[in-house]
Amino acid sequence: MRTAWIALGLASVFVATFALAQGAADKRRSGYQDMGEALQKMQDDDTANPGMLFVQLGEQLFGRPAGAANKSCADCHGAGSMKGVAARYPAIPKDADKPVDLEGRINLCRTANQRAEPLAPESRDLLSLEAYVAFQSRGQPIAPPSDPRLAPFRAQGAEIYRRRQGQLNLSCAICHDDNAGKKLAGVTIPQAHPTGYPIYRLEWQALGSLKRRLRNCLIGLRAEAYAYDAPEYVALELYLMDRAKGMLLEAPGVRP
Amino acid sequence: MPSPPDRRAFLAGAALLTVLPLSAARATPDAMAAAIKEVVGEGTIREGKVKLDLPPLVENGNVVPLTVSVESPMTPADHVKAIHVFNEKNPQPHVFSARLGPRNGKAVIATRIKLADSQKIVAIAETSSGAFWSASADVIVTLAACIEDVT
Amino acid sequence: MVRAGPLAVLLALAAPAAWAQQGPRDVVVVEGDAIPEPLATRPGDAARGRAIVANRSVGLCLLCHSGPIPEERFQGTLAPSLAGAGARWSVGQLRLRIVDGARLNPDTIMPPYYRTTGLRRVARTFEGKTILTAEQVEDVVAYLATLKE
Amino acid sequence: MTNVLINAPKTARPGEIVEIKALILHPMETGFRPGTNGRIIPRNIIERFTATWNGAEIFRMEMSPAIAANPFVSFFAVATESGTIGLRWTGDQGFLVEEQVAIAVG
Repeated sequence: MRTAWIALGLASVFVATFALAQGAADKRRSGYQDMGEALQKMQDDDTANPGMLFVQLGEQLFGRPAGAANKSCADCHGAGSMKGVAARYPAIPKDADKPVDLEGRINLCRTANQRAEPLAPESRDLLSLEAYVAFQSRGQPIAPPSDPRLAPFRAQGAEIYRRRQGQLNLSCAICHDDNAGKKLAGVTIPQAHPTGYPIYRLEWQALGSLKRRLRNCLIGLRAEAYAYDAPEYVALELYLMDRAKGMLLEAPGVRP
Repeated sequence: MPSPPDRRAFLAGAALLTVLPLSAARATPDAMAAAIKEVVGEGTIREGKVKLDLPPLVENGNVVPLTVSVESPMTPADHVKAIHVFNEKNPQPHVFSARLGPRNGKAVIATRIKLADSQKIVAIAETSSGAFWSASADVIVTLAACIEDVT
Repeated sequence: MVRAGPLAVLLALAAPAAWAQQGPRDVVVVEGDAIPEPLATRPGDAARGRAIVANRSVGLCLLCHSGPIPEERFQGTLAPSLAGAGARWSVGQLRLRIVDGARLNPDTIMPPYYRTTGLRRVARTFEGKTILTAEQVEDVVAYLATLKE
Repeated sequence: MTNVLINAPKTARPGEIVEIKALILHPMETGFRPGTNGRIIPRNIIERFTATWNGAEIFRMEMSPAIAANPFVSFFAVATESGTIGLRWTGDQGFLVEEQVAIAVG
């Protein structure tokens, strides 16, 4: 069984690389490409992108001592050392046996190394730290780890993605695979590649995580959203990042 | 020390502008005309000299980029004193008033506004000689499909 | 596919109290690809049906479909236009397609508007409730039946 | 914690027209929206943004609730002499934020 998972993992790596090598044949699109020019400009201009307010806050938090250890993130992680980190999460941290996403990783650092309380989901501090870390991977290709232990979690994510849910009996795949590019009311359905997280979503008028976005979709389906700490989100994030492998990170993204 | 989630900021995102209660005051073309009259008084408004840039179709009315540019030498003798922007369907017709002068060099300002619905936006420039120039633009606001609001 | 010929199907519906008083149908008879009998005793009203179809949080129809409702901008392109629905389908056929399109095509993306079984993780607010009430289904059917072209 | 992002050139030639852009963290709660409890969330907006160059006012903007959350403003200024550009936001609930950036003109 284990061998089978590894074989499957290798196969998907090959397919993804092949798709990238094809260049123009890669039909994947970032949600950025589906936005109007005004919003693209808002994201591109760091002096106008509201997400940059949070990157700046995150940078300040990164250097501020916290917890019983009275250590800051910067005490262990030097300037620029977070480059590439956001491109490979979720991942299984050292000495752990299950994957965490970037927010989970930040909170692990807080509890284990700073000996501080974890930051609340979607709190400004957590999102700002995440934005600051993700910003350092901007322009880098999404590079999920090849860790074979991730395969069953990814498979679980893929299963949730294709599972019909809620009163409307729809799945993620029905909209974002089968009908991407069509109009749901006036809105172009994106392919759901997590290239810009955390994103400044105009509907929220705030920065938010991929989890918050996934919850939006579940609520739209009239399905019961998972709790913020549910492993289902990490599984979905693993699957989505693998699906977007090789696409470039844009954090902090702006989306309608 | 963890900081609590910013509940207000979170809630701010949880409902849309489009769910404004019907009982709330709502600007109308008439209310907009009245608000403009308050600024312009008996002055005459002419079309021209002002350029109002807004995307014709916006994906979300919560954050709509807007730029107003006015042709003016911006000298002490001849400059734009103020730029006013109005809308006809938000709860209030007034959006903002910017005060300028020769120290600005050019009469160009940009900001981001909220639009509760598809509507007309009007920008009026007031010059140092007391003249009023205007431009207007129609903006279509796409209705959000998947919203977070749970009822 | 549903085979031709009368076929009685029990749609187990947890009927909210509001309809219990109006005598809801918890037995819906499917014949061929249609539900010939109305779900509600009150006859459908096309004007009310049009309002339901146009309402993006009640009928939800225009999120995916377009239709001859010109005052509603930004209609969907995921599903066929509703124009001509009344010419393509009989009243009974329309009714089954709204009640539970999956009976005709298990892969349909059309949500089941009058079914509460076989769904996963339904949000607590909507648990045991159908998307539309029996009366609303009849109103929508009455409206769609008027769309002859 | 700085909740303001200011973009202005650090140097300019005398007489050059420079662009100044500013973003500030603020909910711009309109006072027209009901909260989850159905009651109207009280208005909480920035009412006024003022810019000074070495203390002299060069730009001012009076804002209504229709300004988007986390307000963004861009305007221009003639670089007259070296010194500081001061930006000030005031609003409901005693909101007051002041920031300064230095500019060398020569």
